[in-house]
Amino acid sequence: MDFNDTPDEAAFRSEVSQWLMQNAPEFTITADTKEQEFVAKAKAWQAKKAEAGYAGIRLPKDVGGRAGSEMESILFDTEEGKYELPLGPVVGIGQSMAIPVIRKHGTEDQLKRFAEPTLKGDITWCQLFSEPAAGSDLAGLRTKAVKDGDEWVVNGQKVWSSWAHHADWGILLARTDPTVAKHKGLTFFLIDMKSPGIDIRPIRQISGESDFNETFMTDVRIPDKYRIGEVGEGWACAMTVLTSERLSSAELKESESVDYLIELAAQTPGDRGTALDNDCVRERLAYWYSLEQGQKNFHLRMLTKLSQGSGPGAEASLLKLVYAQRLQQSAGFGMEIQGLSGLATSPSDHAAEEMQKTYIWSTAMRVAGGADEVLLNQIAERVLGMPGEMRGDKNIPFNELA
Amino acid sequence: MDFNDTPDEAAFRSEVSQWLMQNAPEFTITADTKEQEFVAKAKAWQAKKAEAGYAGIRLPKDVGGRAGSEMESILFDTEEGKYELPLGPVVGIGQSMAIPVIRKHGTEDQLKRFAEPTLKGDITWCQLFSEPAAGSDLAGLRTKAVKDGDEWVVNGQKVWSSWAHHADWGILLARTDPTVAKHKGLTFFLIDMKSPGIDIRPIRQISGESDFNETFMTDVRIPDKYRIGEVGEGWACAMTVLTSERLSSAELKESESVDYLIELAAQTPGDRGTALDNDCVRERLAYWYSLEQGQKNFHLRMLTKLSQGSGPGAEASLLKLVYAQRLQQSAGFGMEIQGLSGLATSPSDHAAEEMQKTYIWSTAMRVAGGADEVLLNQIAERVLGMPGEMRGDKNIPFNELA
Amino acid sequence: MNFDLSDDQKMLAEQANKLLAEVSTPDRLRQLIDEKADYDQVLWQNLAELGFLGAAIPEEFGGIGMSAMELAVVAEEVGRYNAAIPFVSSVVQAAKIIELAGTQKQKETWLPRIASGEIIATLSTHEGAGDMQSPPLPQCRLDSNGLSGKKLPVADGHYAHLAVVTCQHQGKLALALVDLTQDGIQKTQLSSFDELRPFAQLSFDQTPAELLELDDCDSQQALYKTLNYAAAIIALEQIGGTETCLYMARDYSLERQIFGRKLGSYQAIKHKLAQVYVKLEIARSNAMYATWCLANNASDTGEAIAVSRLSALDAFETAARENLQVHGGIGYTFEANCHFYYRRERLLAGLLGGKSLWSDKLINAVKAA
Amino acid sequence: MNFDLSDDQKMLAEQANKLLAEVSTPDRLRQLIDEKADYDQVLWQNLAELGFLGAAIPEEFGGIGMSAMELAVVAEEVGRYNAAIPFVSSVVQAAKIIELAGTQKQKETWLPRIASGEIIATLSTHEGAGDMQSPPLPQCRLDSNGLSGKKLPVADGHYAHLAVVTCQHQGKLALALVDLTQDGIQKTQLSSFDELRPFAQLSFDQTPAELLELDDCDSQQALYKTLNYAAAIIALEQIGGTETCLYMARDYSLERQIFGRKLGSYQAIKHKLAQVYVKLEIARSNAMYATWCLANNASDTGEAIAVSRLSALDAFETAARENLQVHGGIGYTFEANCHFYYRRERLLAGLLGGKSLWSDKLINAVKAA
Repeated sequence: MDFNDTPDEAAFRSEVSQWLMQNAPEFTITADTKEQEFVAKAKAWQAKKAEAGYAGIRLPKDVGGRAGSEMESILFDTEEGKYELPLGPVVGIGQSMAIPVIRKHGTEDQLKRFAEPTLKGDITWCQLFSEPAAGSDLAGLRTKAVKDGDEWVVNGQKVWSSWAHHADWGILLARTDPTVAKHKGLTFFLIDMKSPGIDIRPIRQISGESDFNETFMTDVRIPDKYRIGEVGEGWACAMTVLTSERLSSAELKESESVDYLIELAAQTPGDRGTALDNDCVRERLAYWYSLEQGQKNFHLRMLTKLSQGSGPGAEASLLKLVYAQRLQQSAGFGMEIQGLSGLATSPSDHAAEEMQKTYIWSTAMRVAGGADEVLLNQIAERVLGMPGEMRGDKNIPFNELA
Repeated sequence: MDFNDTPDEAAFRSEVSQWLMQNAPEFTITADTKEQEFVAKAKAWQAKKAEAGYAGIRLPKDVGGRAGSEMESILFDTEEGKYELPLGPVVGIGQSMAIPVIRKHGTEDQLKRFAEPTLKGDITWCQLFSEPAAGSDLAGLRTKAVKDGDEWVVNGQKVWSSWAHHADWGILLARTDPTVAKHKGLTFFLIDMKSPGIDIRPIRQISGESDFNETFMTDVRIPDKYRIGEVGEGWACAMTVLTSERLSSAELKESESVDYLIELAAQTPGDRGTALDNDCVRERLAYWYSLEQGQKNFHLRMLTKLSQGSGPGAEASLLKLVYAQRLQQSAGFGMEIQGLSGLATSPSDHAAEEMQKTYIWSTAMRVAGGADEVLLNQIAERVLGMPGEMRGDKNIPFNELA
Repeated sequence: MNFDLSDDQKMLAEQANKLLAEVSTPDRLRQLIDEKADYDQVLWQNLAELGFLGAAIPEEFGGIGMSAMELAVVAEEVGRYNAAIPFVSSVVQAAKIIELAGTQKQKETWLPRIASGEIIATLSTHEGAGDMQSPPLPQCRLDSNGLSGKKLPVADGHYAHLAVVTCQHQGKLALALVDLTQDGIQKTQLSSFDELRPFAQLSFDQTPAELLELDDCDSQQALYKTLNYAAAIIALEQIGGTETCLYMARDYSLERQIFGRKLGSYQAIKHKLAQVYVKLEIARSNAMYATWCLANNASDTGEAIAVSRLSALDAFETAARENLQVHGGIGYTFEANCHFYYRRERLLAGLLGGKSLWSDKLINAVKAA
Repeated sequence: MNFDLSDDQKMLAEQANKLLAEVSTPDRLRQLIDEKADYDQVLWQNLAELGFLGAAIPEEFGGIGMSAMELAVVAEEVGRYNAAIPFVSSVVQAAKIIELAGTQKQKETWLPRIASGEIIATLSTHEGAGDMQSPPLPQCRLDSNGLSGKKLPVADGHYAHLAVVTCQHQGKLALALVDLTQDGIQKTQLSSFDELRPFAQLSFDQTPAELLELDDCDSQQALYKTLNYAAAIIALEQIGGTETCLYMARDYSLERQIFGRKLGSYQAIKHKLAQVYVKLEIARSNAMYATWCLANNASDTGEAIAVSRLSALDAFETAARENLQVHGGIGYTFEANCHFYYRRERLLAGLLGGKSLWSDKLINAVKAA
């Protein structure tokens, strides 16, 4: 066990750190950066990284990658995280979902077509998986794709596609055979988001924002060459996407950290001086701090495993579980210690507003990418080897389900 | 809503209170009272109450009761609770389980035979329900009773029969037909605990005590006249017993109360003076105090319902649920605030020892009379109307179950 | 002993329920948010007409003169439908403190107009961040030149007609009665987490105001009693909200299919909601007892109210959060109804101080008993 | 970066595991309780022979000179099998404080004998009830007449050969080294909640004792460092216990049938154990980091240890309780194995102070950083 860099790691870190110091500042963003500017900067930053060979560190060179090690990729992310850069879904979905699934299940032609422009930020992606009646139970989705000559005709409705209105392409999971059991009748496609028949409507969220969308598809045609994997192999492709998503959710916004809350408590008046002088405030913050550190340290353990060549298993589920629950509790508490001022804020009270936003956002986090309850099931079943839930849909053709 | 007594209630309370003042003191016990003395006093106190007409307040006069109201019974219990009297299972099982089940499911002869001597403390009872492989799943019990002429021959093993070694009679649930579904093949009996073939062995508990027993029955013969209800009606009889048990578990030992813990914290040194000056200690104790008060107030609501003639429903499950969980948490915490002295005690440190006993005892409370998880299921299903668990044993004959 | 509402109280609940169910629908709430309305004037008018606003105001001052228990019954329905009205500000807090600390003339002047809904009043005690058992003496000051200083957040402050404001006067805590309709008061609306309950910052500068004082009235005591009274009433509002969340989640879980089964057939969901039910019934039992104590001046009223508030805080917090969780993604949309309660829960928790503060009050009360 | 044990450390764990699994069986633990044994002498002897007792004692003082990480590896196995040995007293606490605060001569005299198991030593800091961050100056006093006063509870105090005792000396906190084999010390065994870890009260009356002091040693600092060191090591003992509880409950739930299904197929049980697993892995990650910090003198060692202790406390508390719960009635019998851990968990929580105390330490460390 050694948390210090090896000489090689130290050299790479220093190289990256210098490059970032020279290049990152002009791309940084603030809380006030508007959406259009964010997207433009995100693409430009991606292009910059690609140019310098940092865009796809683990990808092979022939698709524009660096053919570097897992540890190099980790080091780069760590150093990059020190700047407020326009990361996130705009370019992230392409890198962390689209390319991995194309690499694993697609053809070499498909990889050539999409990998490099994605790494350069020329193509951005959105994810078209969830549907109104298929969230945790993703395989229950109803969007259908019917073969018509060399094309597929897609009809259906997707939901929660973040940034779909800015995306060039989408990764789509659709049902191609309703006569077999629900997991077996799915196929995976790449879909051009500018295709006729696609209608993207923003969802009004409880946060007041609308960065998620509903995507309606009416007779949208997809050439068969954009099918990924075999017909009926869609579920396996989706699993590849979800697995590579799992480890990437450990990045925290600064205002989501317990440090931020400790600072806030230290500045809020309380009976003993400041709120942080209250023993109970201390005890709660300390507990959440220990969870946050645990999450970070567990993440490092997973990265060590990754760098040793073994992929993240179901145990990685605990990262989001711990994070999302803690976030809701600590943000709710952060509002509480400020009293009524935590709820009715002056325009200048940035901290109170951040706490409120986090408290709302945490509800999405407890559901997105596996609800708390789904993650606990995964841990119980796949890590502890306990029995699966009794199901009402096992081995029943999709079109015969109630 | 009125928490004050009506004139009638006040008159009855005053009568009871005077009678208790004159009679109760000579029967009171202390923590040092030995088992034999406890049993003797319990019986004598029961006789005293019976003599004065307070033993079976709600029971009709012809079986030795008072034919009083539910509210009178409640008032008596409240006043009686102000003295440290030898109550509990020794005489309690007879009053709160045996008589109700005989009254509801038995014959008039059976009631005459047992009600009065039970009320007078001449007959004491134990409960023979649970088995090693049938706890929460009581209907899975294996003790069998086979008809032989006018008698039943019983073979099997019961467990957790408290005070069985002092009991004259037992209430027994046994399987009389293994060829039907498990709830349907059970019959209810009264069993003379002095019968040949009964072997009572104390269970060594984690508390170091042995007040529970295993009861082995080998070819024990029970005359058919001691069968309660019809053959196959045993499950309904057992439900009668368990329902009348449910409301009676709300009595707290003084050392189990949060008041006791508040007192203890106020006497334990702490960084700010005493442990009670720590905000977090205050917040936890206040929370548990609010649960304890809620439990008391909910109990009063149930009693109001009872006195209005509607029996306690599944919602009464919450009483024990709240109590047992709180007890484990608060006792564990009570040990913690004392530091190491809460764990290694001088003979004189009564409070620390009580805390330890409670911490052990709470584990039994979280399981006995419906485990936490079973109670939550009951509330979800019977109060909230949510679906039952999927079962592997529904409508399958007992002898065909895996 | 009888731990049950009277028939009259049950009838009152039914009436209030009927009105609120009809007027304060989720779509109405969405409309009010979109219109950035200060409050639901239609509902307020209806409540006034049926006499609900003056339920607990003495008859001699234009009210119906019922007890805290009846007001609590109405509060539960307000909570159940997440009504967008200045109920707590005007008829709970302001009316109570004027009743407790006002002179006969002040009461005669203002209480009838509060009871009739003609004016909306509010009580303002905050001067910025913090959740304290013993806040320092207010910076706001009343002297011969009038009232000067800043109060924030003030519930309904930018449109209310009247405010009772905590301030210092001759070096001691005092209560000032200010007509908010006069010129010269600077009102800035704040950004409110509960989109249906607005707050403002009020700045006074030598604003004419009068002291609220009966001859022998101790402002500290009147304030303490008013906040306790409000806590008891608000507990029922919290309980109403809790019950809505519980059954909203239950109903959704019985509709939604997942992996070929009802969502509500999963034990995780069953136990989650059973636990909310337990918290709800504990809170309800404690709240009923506390309001009875309040209405009957019982000796353990202070303790009972603290107990009631702690369990109501606990119940509504869990219910509001887990209701959203049970709804999954759909709960995150403005079209679903979970968010109203998710926001209101925090508001009612922040309004009178959180767990820490009330735990302190409770332990002090138990120790003093 | 490499967040994994080295091959050597893994081998060490395997060796310790093998020995403890063989010797410290549940039946052996029951036997020790019935015999009211002070500790498991056979196991202690075996551990000594394999060099485990001196694992972290410097080579020049008869140990193997490995780091805190290796001692933690052994501690995890001690916790896993709930071993009945004075491991924490002698080789963690006493050895460490002598190493930190003793003179060369004191170290030469005592450390080799602790490392070899020849003597058992203990550290005594308590004088009655309370769980304090800043306890008052001890009543126990060392002056030219010797050591006088009472210490309780003292782990293993009635049979240990040597104690390091906190006391006051010239009005300041000091550490006294006392040979417990001498006459005139009154030893009373206390009633211990953990039946496998005994405690005593020791009364000194002008008992000959020597100060533990390097020239420039600050007793407060040495004590602080020793308790932090012990917290880091004990975290692994707690983690070992947690893991045993988790898998004991899991295995039982897969055996036990209830309502025609495996107990472990119920979601309530699955989620309960999944939550224990989460707490276990959080605690393990934090503990590994903390021991690494300790072994490498990292600047955030204090913070990392507080974090580690808080999550180990949380994990073991939940695991010990819910293991009993999953076992139902059978868990309440002496024949089952749940109770060993249910008792040990409380002991390890009480030994170095609970959540409140370590939360305080953590927040102070974070603020200072």
